[in-house]
Amino acid sequence: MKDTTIILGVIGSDCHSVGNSILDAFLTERGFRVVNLGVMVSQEEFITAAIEHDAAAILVSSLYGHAELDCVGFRERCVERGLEQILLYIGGNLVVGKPSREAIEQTFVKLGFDRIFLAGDDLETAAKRLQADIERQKQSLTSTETQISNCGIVK
Amino acid sequence: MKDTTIILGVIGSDCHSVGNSILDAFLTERGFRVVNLGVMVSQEEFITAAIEHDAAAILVSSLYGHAELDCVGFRERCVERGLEQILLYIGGNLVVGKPSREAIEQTFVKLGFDRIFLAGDDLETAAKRLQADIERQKQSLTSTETQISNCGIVK
Amino acid sequence: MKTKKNSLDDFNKIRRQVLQSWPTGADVHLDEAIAYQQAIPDSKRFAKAMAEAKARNTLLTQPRAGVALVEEHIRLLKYLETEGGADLLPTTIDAYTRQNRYREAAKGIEKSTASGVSMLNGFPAVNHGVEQCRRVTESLSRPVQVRHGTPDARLLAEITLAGGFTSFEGGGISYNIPYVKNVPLRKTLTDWQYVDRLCGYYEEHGVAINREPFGPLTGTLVPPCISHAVGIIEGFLALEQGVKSLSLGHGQGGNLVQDVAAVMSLKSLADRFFREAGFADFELTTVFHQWMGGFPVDESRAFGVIGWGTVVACLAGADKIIVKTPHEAMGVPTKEANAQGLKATKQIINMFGEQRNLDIAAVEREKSVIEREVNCILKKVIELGRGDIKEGTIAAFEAGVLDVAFAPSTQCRGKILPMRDNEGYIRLYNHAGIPLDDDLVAYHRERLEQRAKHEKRNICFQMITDDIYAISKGQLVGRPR
Amino acid sequence: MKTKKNSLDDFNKIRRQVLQSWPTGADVHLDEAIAYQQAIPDSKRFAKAMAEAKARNTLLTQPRAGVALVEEHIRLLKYLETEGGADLLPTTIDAYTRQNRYREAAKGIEKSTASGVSMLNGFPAVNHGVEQCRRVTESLSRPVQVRHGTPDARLLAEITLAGGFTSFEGGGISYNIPYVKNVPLRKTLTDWQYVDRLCGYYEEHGVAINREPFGPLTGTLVPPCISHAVGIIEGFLALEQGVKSLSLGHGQGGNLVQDVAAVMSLKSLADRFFREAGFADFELTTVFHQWMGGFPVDESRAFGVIGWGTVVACLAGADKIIVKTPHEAMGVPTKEANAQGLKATKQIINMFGEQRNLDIAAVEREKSVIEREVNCILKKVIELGRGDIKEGTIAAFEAGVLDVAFAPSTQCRGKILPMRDNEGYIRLYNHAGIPLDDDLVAYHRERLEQRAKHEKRNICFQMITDDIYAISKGQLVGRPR
Ligand code: B12
Ligand code: B12
Repeated sequence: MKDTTIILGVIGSDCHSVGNSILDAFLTERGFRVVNLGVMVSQEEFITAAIEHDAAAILVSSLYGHAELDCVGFRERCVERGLEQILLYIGGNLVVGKPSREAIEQTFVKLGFDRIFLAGDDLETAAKRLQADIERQKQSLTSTETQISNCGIVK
Repeated sequence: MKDTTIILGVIGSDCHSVGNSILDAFLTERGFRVVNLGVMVSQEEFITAAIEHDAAAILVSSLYGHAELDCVGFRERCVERGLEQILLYIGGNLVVGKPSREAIEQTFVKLGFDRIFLAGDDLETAAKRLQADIERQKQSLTSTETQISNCGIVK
Repeated sequence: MKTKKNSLDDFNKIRRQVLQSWPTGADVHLDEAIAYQQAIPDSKRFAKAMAEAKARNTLLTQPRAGVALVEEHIRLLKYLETEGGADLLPTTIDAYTRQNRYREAAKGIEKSTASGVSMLNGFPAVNHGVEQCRRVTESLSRPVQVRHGTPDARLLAEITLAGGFTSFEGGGISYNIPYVKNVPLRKTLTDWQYVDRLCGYYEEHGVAINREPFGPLTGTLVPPCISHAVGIIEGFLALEQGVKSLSLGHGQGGNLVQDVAAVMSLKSLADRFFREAGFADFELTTVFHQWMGGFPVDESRAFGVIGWGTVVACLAGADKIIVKTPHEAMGVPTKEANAQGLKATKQIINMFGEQRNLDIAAVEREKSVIEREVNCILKKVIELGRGDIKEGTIAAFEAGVLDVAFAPSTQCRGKILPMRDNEGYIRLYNHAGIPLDDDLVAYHRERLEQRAKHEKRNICFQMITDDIYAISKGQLVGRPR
Repeated sequence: MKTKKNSLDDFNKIRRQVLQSWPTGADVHLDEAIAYQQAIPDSKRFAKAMAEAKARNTLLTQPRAGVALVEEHIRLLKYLETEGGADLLPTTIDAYTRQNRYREAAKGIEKSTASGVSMLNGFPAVNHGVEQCRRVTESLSRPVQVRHGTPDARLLAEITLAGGFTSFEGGGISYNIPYVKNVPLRKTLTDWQYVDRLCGYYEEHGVAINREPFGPLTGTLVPPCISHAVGIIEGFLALEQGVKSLSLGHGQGGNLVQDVAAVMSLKSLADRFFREAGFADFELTTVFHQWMGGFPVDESRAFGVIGWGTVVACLAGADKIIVKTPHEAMGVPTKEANAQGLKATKQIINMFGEQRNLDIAAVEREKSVIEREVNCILKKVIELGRGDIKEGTIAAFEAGVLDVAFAPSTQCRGKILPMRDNEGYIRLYNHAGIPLDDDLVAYHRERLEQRAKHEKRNICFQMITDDIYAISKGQLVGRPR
């Protein structure tokens, strides 16, 4: 994983910085090269950083409840700028209020995210999935098949 | 109400004495002549006291959850011993657990109780209903009609 | 002070009758039972857990729970052990068994089997018998205690101890006065000497059985000096019969300082008393009961009450806390509600961590008040018994030297009038026969006068009524509307 | 120390620009607004409620709440007022408005109207404008405060004060450092002088507006000396501009003694500081925030946290408590969950009744530690500003004399390393630029060494991570697994 770069940041006008520091430290320890954009990161900043660092994944955090509004068109913009294959993860307190996991997953799968994590989910599992997803991504990139069925939701 | 006697007691093997003292004091203050049999009162003791004191109503308490077991055949025994008209009230924590009010009411209406009160119900309302029920009872006794439709449940 | 251990001959004579009082008694074989108990691992020994809690200065959680059928009961306790994270487990006994009405309990079991829901408010251990009790205790990994309220618990003790339970709650006073209407105190004290002798017998054979007098009594406005006196007496009676692991309880009164002072003084008073009586080889621990009076119906408010009690138990440095549930006001809790109470409690205990034991000036003051009060009473009890504490206790209740308010029993006078003072301390307005020194009586009176003045009303019975409703209405002191 | 009140001319010059920054600004007419505010009854004046709470030694409850649409917002606050029994009401502002991104807030309102659920995490007061704000405040019977996190809150203040709100939270430091990434402190301090001048202007015209600096900062391991220093500075800056009703806050740290000492010392320190600076005519009250860090997901455990915070606030003698909910860890609470938090809190406050204010030896010790620490810092701030506290603050942050850990802002160094000692007190492992006397530094270090020794590990960053997770895992001190 040493050579695998991932982009980390808190999207939108969100100022919750504590979880971001924790995630940075955690993923770095797990061997990822973490480029941490901190809080209040725009879609453009995420994408530019991903291109610049040839990143395998973008890990979006959103704690303050505006994730849905902030993420509209994110996947499309990635594609526009040539990041067809990039893994999009999102985690945090993703909506305003406390709806069911299913409803939240539906919303963010529609928005093009590959995996969705909610408050209280285990980070260890998340890191493992990330690693596995990246491996698979790499293999499929070297194969000729296109990648569609890869997207999955954490259950 | 001064001349209206009511029988009070906690049925079965139930030892909860605090509510019983409170009820005694409360109803006495409201003008009823209260014959308080205390805790751990059997069906027989209730009925004997009602006959002896020519009571208008028997107020059964049950806190400990065994009310249903303790009250089987209570109405029938009243009828057997000539208390066809006596009002039967019951209150407290009537079942084991926390089922719906509706379920509890159904059970105790079937057992022949005229009114049912649960933890948290207002005593003031209970006293007023008791008074009204007794009035109605007296009137109907002086009239020739038989009394059937009188039974009602507190909503 | 005289101490008097029952002879084994006498014990065995009565024992035969006890075991014959219901068919399941025939399955108890003491030697086999002791061998069985000896094989129970330390991790499931109640006495061990209590001693460790004390040594590590932590607070163990214990719920109340019991249903009619064995399978359901096991499922319930397992749930509380895993989901609820209970440190210690209970088996609460149903009210028919408590009255030795095994026939009615049998009906309850039948009805429960038929309807699929528990129609009993507890586990009818006697009806189920030794083997089924063993199934229960073997299914669990934490220590399990019998919690009940049984005036004559001799057969229950025989069956449950043979069944692998390692702790037994109750006592001749605390399972009489608050629990029954008309059982002579002499009888319950004697019957509990039997129970204690049985526990002592196990102890003599290397099997530690924890004994816990029921501290809170009626759970309603009990001044600490009274429940302390009762607890110390019952503890003494247990030690006499060879019990070595003893847990004394205090039911939350509601004033932080008084409650803290109560737990602290309970410990020191009992310890001194037992030592002065010549006992040395015992392990004394304390139990704090979350609010034992009427609970608010609203579940959020109930959580508030649970949280508040937990904080006090932590500050007081108790070793075990008996946990209530958000369903308390309504009925026997579901296993989920029971786990909720445990989790809220545990969260606070854990957040408290090391910061235990409160030490403030007022605590000292109240501590010495309680200590002096208890000394007044015990001196009198001993005097009345001419040194025999059992006799003294009987005489003391007769004379009102020991008295409990709101109790259903004819065995106490019920003449004292306790109420809260302006800060929520429980005081005596009428101390009736309780032999308090004049200045202590004056102290109580003075504190109550302060409240009366504050509330602009004379001291009256209404205050007590108000106090009784207060907590469920979200207050400590029952103020006039 | 110099004090400097902004001139009315300067104020009015800026004012025009502020009101033009979004269309709804045009509806604010200061004279009319003052007349409107003057007509608001005392029962709905925040300043009045706070002063009374202090005089009566009670603790008022206030939730957090705000949704996108006016009707729903009113319904929400009414529910909290009736069902929840909140003493004081909030209007929490959404995160776009906090960033002055009114266009995005407008989109959020649209989407919310379309979908029927609030898509904003608060009430977009600027977009709704003066009239709608008045509809909100007029629909309620308790005082309402604006709670937000807005670095440039000038237009928000204009609109909401004209809209009948009687209290305004925030400050140039506390609404910058924890809330934004890159806004110069000088700008936010200046913008907040405007807000304070506006409040002062109302005050000069007989309209008391309560002002409350945001005490908890990041809500995560904040040593009291730091948040106290910030609070006192912001308070001072408000008084300078004519504010008279001031509430200073403390976010629960988790150690009972430290929290109690913190609230007590906050009061005495601020009072002395303001008086020595020549202010006399002000009303100072204190606010306690229930645990501001990550909450446990489990609702029962959340209730535990809520209960624990409430007890501490009571013991500490705070005047207002900001109430959390069982949904805290998950998302903006439903109105039902919000009321649950309020009810659990209220239950405890009420049970506490008169028994407020804890007085123990350790409290005295910690009080004097905090007092000395704050004095060290403030002396330096004043020195750096050569008597001008605003300049001194800017310089102090630049120099790391004031520092906040885990803050997103580039305006502070983030070099200090706070962690819990063995008893859960928050200490500084690395005090970086904070100018503490050597013996205080040594005291912190020594306490942390105790923990390290206890945990059999060296002091390390992992401890901080562990501490951050601890409460949501049901502990105070993050122990090694
Ligand atoms: C204090 C208490 C005790 C004390 C009682 C001391 C005493 N002698 O009184 C002790 C500790 C001894 C005790 C023992 C037991 N208790 Co208990 N106890 C309580 C508790 C906490 C408070 C009761 C109380 O005093 N309330 C205050 C008074 C003023 O209110 P009240 O009793 O409800 O009475 C009022 C109303 O109900 C109403 N009312 C009552 N009857 C009637 C009748 C009519 C006609 C009307 C109109 C109104 C009315 O008016 C009364 C006055 O306001 C309740 C739970 C609660 N409520 O919070 C449990 C509770 C009643 N106990 C319970 C149980 C199960 C027991 C035990 C079996 C032990 C156990 N398993 O835990 C034993 C019973 C043994 C026995 N033989 O009866 C359960 C009952 C469960 C159920 N129904 O599903 C409860 C609900 C607790 C629970 N949630 O598990 N208990
Ligand atoms: C501390 C805090 C604050 C502090 C933040 C200080 C700071 N600069 O960090 C302050 C007080 C300033 C604050 C402000 C606000 N907050 Co806030 N805050 C919290 C609180 C209590 C704790 C957050 C925290 O630090 N947790 C500890 C860290 C370690 O956990 P974490 O942040 O959840 O991050 C972890 C996981 O989520 C996960 N994760 C996160 N992202 C990702 C991404 C991936 C890919 C993966 C795998 C995992 C992952 O891993 C992280 C590390 O373990 C939470 C509630 C809670 N959680 O208890 C509310 C909370 C997040 N805040 C909330 C809100 C609404 C706000 C405000 C809008 C004000 C308001 N209305 O109350 C403002 C936001 C202003 C803005 N512009 O952002 C809401 C969000 C509501 C929602 N989503 O429905 C919450 C949930 C509270 C609530 N229930 O209402 N807040």
